[in-house]
Amino acid sequence: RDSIYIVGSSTVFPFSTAVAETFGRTLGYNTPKVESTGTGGGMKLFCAGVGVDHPDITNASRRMKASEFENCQQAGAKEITEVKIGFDGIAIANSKSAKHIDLTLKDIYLALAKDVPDADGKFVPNPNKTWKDVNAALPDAKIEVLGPPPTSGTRDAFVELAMEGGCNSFPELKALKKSDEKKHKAVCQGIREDGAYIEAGENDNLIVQKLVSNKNALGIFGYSFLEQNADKVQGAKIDGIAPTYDTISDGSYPISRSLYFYVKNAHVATIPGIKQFVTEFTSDKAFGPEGYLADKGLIALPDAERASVAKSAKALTPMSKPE
Amino acid sequence: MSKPTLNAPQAPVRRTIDIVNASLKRRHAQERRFRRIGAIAVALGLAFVVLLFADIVGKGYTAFQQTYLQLPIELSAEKIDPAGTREPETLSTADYMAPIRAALRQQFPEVTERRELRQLYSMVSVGAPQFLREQVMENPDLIGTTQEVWVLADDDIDMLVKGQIDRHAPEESRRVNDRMLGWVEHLEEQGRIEKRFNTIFFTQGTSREPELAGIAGALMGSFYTLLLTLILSFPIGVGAALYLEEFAPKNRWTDLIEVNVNNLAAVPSIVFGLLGLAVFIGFFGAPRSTPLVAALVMTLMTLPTIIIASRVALKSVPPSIREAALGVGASPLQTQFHHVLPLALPGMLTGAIIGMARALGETAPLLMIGMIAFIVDIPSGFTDAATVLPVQIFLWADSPERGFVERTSAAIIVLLAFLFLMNLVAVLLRRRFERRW
Amino acid sequence: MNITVDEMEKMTGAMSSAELASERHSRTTVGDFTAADPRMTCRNVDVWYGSKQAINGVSLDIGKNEVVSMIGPSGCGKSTFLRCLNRMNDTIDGCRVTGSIQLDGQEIYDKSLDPVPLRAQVGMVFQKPNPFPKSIYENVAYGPRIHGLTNSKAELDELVESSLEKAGLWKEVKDRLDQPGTGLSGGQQQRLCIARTIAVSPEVILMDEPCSALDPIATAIIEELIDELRANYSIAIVTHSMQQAARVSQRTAYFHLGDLIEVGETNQIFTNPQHRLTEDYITGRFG
Amino acid sequence: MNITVDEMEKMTGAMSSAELASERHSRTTVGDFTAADPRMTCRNVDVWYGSKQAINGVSLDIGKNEVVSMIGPSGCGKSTFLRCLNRMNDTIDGCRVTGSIQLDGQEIYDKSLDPVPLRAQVGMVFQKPNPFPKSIYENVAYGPRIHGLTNSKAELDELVESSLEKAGLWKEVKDRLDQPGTGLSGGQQQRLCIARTIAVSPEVILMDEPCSALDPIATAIIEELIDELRANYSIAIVTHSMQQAARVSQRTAYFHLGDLIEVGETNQIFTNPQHRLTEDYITGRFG
Amino acid sequence: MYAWTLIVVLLMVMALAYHLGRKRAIASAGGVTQINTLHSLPSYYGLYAAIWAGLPALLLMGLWFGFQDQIVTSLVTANLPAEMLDGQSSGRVGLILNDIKNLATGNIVSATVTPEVQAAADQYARLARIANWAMWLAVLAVAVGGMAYAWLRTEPQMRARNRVESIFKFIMITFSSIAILTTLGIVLSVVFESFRFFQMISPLEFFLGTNWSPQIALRADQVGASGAFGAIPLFTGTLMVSLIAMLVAVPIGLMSAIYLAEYAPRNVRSIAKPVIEVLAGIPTVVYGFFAALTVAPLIRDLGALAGLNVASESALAAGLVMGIMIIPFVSSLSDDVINAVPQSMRDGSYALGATQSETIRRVIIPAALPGIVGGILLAVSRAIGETMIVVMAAGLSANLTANPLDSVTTVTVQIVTLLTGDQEFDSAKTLAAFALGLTLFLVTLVLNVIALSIVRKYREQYE
Ligand SMILES: Nc1ncnc2c1ncn2[C@@H]1O[C@H](COP(=O)(O)OP(=O)(O)OP(=O)(O)O)[C@@H](O)[C@H]1O
Ligand SMILES: Nc1ncnc2c1ncn2[C@@H]1O[C@H](COP(=O)(O)OP(=O)(O)OP(=O)(O)O)[C@@H](O)[C@H]1O
Ligand SMILES: [Mg+2]
Ligand SMILES: [Mg+2]
Ligand SMILES: O=P([O-])([O-])[O-]
Repeated sequence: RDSIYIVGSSTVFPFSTAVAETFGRTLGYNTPKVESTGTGGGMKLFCAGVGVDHPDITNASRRMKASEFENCQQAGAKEITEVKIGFDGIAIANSKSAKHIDLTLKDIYLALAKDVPDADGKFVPNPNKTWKDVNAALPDAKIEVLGPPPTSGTRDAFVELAMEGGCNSFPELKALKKSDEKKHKAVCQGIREDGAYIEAGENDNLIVQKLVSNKNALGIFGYSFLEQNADKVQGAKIDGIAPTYDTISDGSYPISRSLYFYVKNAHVATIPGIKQFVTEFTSDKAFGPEGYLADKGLIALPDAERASVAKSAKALTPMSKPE
Repeated sequence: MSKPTLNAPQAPVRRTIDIVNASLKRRHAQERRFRRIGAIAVALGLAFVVLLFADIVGKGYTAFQQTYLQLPIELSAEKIDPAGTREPETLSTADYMAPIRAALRQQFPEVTERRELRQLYSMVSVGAPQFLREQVMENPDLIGTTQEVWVLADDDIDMLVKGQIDRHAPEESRRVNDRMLGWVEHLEEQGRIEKRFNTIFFTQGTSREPELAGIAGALMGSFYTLLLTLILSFPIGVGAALYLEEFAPKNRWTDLIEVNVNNLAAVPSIVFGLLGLAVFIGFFGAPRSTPLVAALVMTLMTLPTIIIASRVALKSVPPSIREAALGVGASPLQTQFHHVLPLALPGMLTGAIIGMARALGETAPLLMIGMIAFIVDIPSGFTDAATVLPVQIFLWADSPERGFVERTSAAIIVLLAFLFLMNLVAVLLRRRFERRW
Repeated sequence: MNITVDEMEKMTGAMSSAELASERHSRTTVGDFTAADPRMTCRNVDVWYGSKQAINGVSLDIGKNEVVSMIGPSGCGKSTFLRCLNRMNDTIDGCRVTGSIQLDGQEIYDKSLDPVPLRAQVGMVFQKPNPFPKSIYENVAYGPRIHGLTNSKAELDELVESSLEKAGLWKEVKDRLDQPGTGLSGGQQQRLCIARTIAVSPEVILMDEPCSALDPIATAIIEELIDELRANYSIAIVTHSMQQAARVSQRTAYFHLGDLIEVGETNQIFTNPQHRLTEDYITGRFG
Repeated sequence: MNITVDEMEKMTGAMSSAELASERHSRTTVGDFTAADPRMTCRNVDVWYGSKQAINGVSLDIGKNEVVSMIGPSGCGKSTFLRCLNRMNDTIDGCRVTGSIQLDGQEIYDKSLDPVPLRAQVGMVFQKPNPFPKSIYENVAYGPRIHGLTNSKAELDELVESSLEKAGLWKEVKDRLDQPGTGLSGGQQQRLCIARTIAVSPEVILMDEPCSALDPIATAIIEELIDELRANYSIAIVTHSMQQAARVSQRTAYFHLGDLIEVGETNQIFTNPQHRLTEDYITGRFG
Repeated sequence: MYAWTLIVVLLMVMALAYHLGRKRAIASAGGVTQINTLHSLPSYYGLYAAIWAGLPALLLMGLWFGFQDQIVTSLVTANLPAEMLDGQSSGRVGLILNDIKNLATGNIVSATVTPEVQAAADQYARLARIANWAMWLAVLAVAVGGMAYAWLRTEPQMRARNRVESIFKFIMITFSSIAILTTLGIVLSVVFESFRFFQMISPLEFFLGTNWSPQIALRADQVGASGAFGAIPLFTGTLMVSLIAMLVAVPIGLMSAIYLAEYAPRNVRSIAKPVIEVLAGIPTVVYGFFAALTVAPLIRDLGALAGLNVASESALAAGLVMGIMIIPFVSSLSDDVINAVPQSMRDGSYALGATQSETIRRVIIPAALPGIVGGILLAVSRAIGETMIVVMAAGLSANLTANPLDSVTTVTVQIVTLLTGDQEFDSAKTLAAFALGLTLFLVTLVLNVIALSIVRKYREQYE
């Protein structure tokens, strides 16, 4: 094998492929083969072993889990370099021809949670039918949210950030986290299954287009799609913050997550170009705020963090076991 | 002769013809209705094709053109070939982006601020230097001159020029801001912007840049996959059908096989992907993401279709033909190959057409065997990593860039053209063999 | 009763094309082709298969309550002519019919004429038995059903039984009416097709060698049937058995290579043929 | 020559099942079913279609250089029996054959026997003409081709011509050898099938009503052919024409409802039948 | 590249063998005029020789390709200095060898080239070259040997046709068994996982439960859905979507088949048929977009006009579009069989005074029924197995409903979603996909058995 083999997250796929292409075009190496397998699938392939048949790099839209790290260790992939490449914002948007809508995390939680606390704090199946039921300030429209299915990393992130965030706006629920973490998760992260939340497949373009033809619906998808389709859909402000490059980058926009890739150090010496690929990826002209990945919708890390990431990536510093 | 009345039936109370005539109006109405329903059905079928086509072509035809910017580019000898050796090595490693950028700056001297300059540079594609390099390498005499060169525009500019981005939309909901719009309009006034036939689309592999993305890799991938699928599945399918229908003893065991084959047709395609992953890649160690494995999976998937269609076709050949051949001492195999197969061939080809069409359009099982991958290089064999048209379409359809929307449709057009070509061959064959007896 | 090779040579020699050409002048029909009370009248009927002419200007009537038999060497156009009479030739690609064929004074090749009632009126038994791939019962019940000839299941059962009975098949098949008609022996299939045709009581019946696969007993039953049907209907029958023609028909037409050579009273044709070709044919048989 | 309805009633009545049962004791074959110099010997052949028995324990020989004719009412099992002789019944679903059938002492239903050379040796003309949907030429040339009987195109042409000639079809089709065999008239198709069969020179020929669609002249030609073939080969012919049986065959077998009732010298059978059923059948015809 | 030339050479050897075998047969018979003393036609002797020349050689070549690299690699490995391999896992060794191979074939290499590696690469290149030559020699030797064998065995009594035909028959049997093997493979690959699934989730819940929400947490820190595994809504969803699809496809498909085969002029038929067949080949993504963006909103708007409450994802939209997709399965196959019904059947019916439509409905369709049912079965199968359209147009939520205007999901959609995301083979979630697969397999099996017996019952064999 004479080319790098990359697997993993479909969210990172557009960025990884952009680097792969530039890498192939400018550095004279063969263009890496990038497979979109989803974060979990990628981890599984990546941690299956060392050797020509196994991938060199896996992309992830979340950190590697301790269990996955263990798997890697057992399969002989002892040294793994973790590279954080930037942020991905998750936008909640509706059609441009509909009224602009501003939400709080609490609204989101109340609109989409499976069970919500009623007036006396008891959990009842979510009774809210319209946005007005959720919050009197919101329009009297049916709750209809198109979002990714549970298999997608976007969904994981949405649940963790938006739903749990909204959940924690209830003090008693926030307290629950300390006392009974499991229960807290269950009540905060469960998404209703009664049709108000529509699992629309993993194609974000489809969600965008469905929004165009359905004015009532809201959609949940990655920031890059919002940016590309700014003439068709508008992002809702969350807690008063609009999803823009700057707000996501500085962390004020609440629903954003980090993206990573992982390198199998054992392959670096024997598969041509891995080091150069990592260098290319972590160069400012790629993942910097002015870099070509920014054009593709990646939101760059803050300068300082970027520099340190680039440094340890170049050195291929192995990660320690994640907690 | 005996007396005619002896056993004569009671003469019908009414003549048949009266009864017939009485019902004729109703029956003719029925006939007309039936016929009209048939015509409507065909028309509907055709209308669906036309509708889908119009939809796809309407969205995709613009992708066959690509926007270029004309820039006076100074190919200074010092920059490109300082030693003046004209060695290909030097020429190919030279920086061609610089002269393009210089030309842009020269067009818009007022732009100096760094951020603005970046925007200005972003008007040409990152792939533009590559084409300039090719031109120079082909004709090294250009070095040292200033040439009016058509360089590839960035996808945003392309979208703008093609009207996919609304120039009158408010700036914040437009990917091209007012400043860039001004530059574009300036260039347009000078006649320096032109849409040309998009050769890149047909000659290049995929890319993350819409303007550089081509279908050639996926097309070749599909070609290899389908070629191998056809080579494998048609003979195997026909052979199996022949055996099951004509040779195998008719017993529970063959009934089981028949049910089994029918049932395989209902197995979701992704399960074939699972099987391929486990057997071909896992067990036999065939290389992942290759037309070879894809073709093997597709073969398993299309076999039931071909077997069923072929059996149906064999069944409809009248037994007297077989008897006639056997009667002059032809062996069963000769009977089949000389007489039955030619008569059944149209039906078998139908099976092949439908099976191949499905194999050409299928994505799900390929997800399992690693074909949903970013592969730039155009495959040149069955064991090169490749992707195929529907997967390419699937990937492009999921890309955020606006430029991929039309390219997705264009790729579908190419796929359909491929399909038509395939059908055409089969249809010509089918027509040769079709007859009534 | 045997004929020698020499005799045969002579016979076939008589038909060699050179000689035929010289006889061309005499190939206009001999005898009176009209019937006193015609149901069907054909005038100058030509039939082409593609560019090949299979029938040359044949004129012939089929009278009320009469049986007309058509005889002639194999390939002379008997079936072709018969198929013209209920427009069955419509279904053959490239088959063209010109001239006038009338049923009760109505031109049947008229554009406006509906072949459906025509064929209900002019029934046909084909040369090759072609039972439907259905049960025996359904084969016979098919016609009455589509025309709505019966009003109840019982009536239909009765009609099926009587039709099979008339065709001499009832005894053989009454226990297996629900079995496929295609699983019958050749002669049984032929009788099934006859039963199927008479079940709709057509007024003109065209029979193309209805007894070719039948043994003498079954043949006798069919001939009896024909005789009986004649009381009400008109029948045209193609046969290779001159005895049969003599037994069942009132008039006989002799065809030769697409021409209607001679037509007349059956007795007269067989005892005193006018045309040399007719005579050759008949004596070839009887000689 | 006509039979009355009454007589017919009697005849068919004679076959009614009750009476048949009482006659069962007499249904063992009358006459000598062996041949002096047999090519094919059948012993106790039973044939079932599914659960229905179509042939009951028939024993019959076909001798060298002889023509055996098989007669009997429609549906009595003649075709079924004939088809056993070259294992054509193998192609019918649910058809079972037991007993012994030998060709030159070799059991043809032996598991190890290859039916292909058997069928090349024992040719068959089917009851319903079944030309291939190919050209006339190809229809005849097919057999010689697969058996490699000729060495050159010229030889093959010659063989095709002579086969068609012998079947009396050459004159009619020589100008259109390249046209489909399915576009011929019924009788022409039948002769084409005969030509196709004799083109491979089988040593035993089974003919199922080969002349049923033929006019007397064509029939004479085929009978002549049969006579000629007899010099070298053995022939079994099914026919409904007793005259034909009398003309062409040396021995005759009379079948009735699956039983071989009587077999013997043709002369003797037709002049002095031993069994009442045979007599009924023959006199029914001649009476 | 070399493999192709070798195959071409092999084909030429086979052609030669054919020619020689044929000639030899003729000669052994004593010349062209004597070939009727041969058991079979000379061309069968030729074929026999060609098979002997080609088949073993091809087999050998296949084996060689399978093992050459392994053997050469192990030779090279054996020669590598021990310290390079000490304590290395096999994967690691593979990587080192990969580097050596890259060097040997002139590809880019990863790191600095040590002398040992260089030496190994040289050795690899040399061995590969030798092996390549050896393969040529061996394959051609076997080919010629096979040819010689056939040549020696050629004699007039040899039953060449039977031998060739047995080989063909054997090949055909092999082909037929592929279907069985595939089934076996599928069953084997789902049955164990299903078994484990049913150990976790009671079959009772699975088969009778009406609540489907399988996305339970895979990881400790994840929160999934409620984790209900009642498969009934999936099967009803599958049923509904397939039913709607069949309601579209069968009438349109069958009627257009009838029209094209019986009414339309020949040239209309020859154009319309392949054009309609294109419907089967349009990628499902396209249909998915069409269903989700054109049909579904249309239905919703129409429903709104009629005062109905229509979900924006509806079974109806998915079913309708799926129906369009499978039209050709019904129409083309039916068209072929209808066309194959002998003309004499039509003649028989017309002669009784039946109209064309009566003939079609009462004679031709019944006669063509086995084929039509075959086509319909294929179409049903395709409908059951389709995923993309449903994912895009009908959503993923498992509603137990009989209302086609509601959103539903299907078995295959769930299988795909469960298998393409994060998987964990000891979680009921992933295993559920296998249980679904197995159940679907069995259900369709039963349906097929029923269909087969129905077809048997109504089968009408012409002639
Ligand atoms: N394929 C079949 N399946 C079931 N029964 C059959 C089949 N073929 C023939 N039979 C039955 O077997 C019996 C003998 O048929 P066979 O064809 O041998 O008669 P046959 O003597 O040739 O009559 P014919 O003179 O009418 O041709 C008949 O009762 C017939 O109905
Ligand atoms: N479908 C056809 N296409 C072309 N030629 C045909 C077709 N049918 C018949 N012919 C030719 O037309 C001529 C007359 O055929 P027809 O079937 O009318 O003869 P026939 O008198 O019925 O003969 P037979 O007694 O053998 O049935 C023959 O030469 C025949 O070859
Ligand atoms: Mg005729
Ligand atoms: Mg018979
Ligand atoms: O592919 P994911 O980023 O959704 O895991």
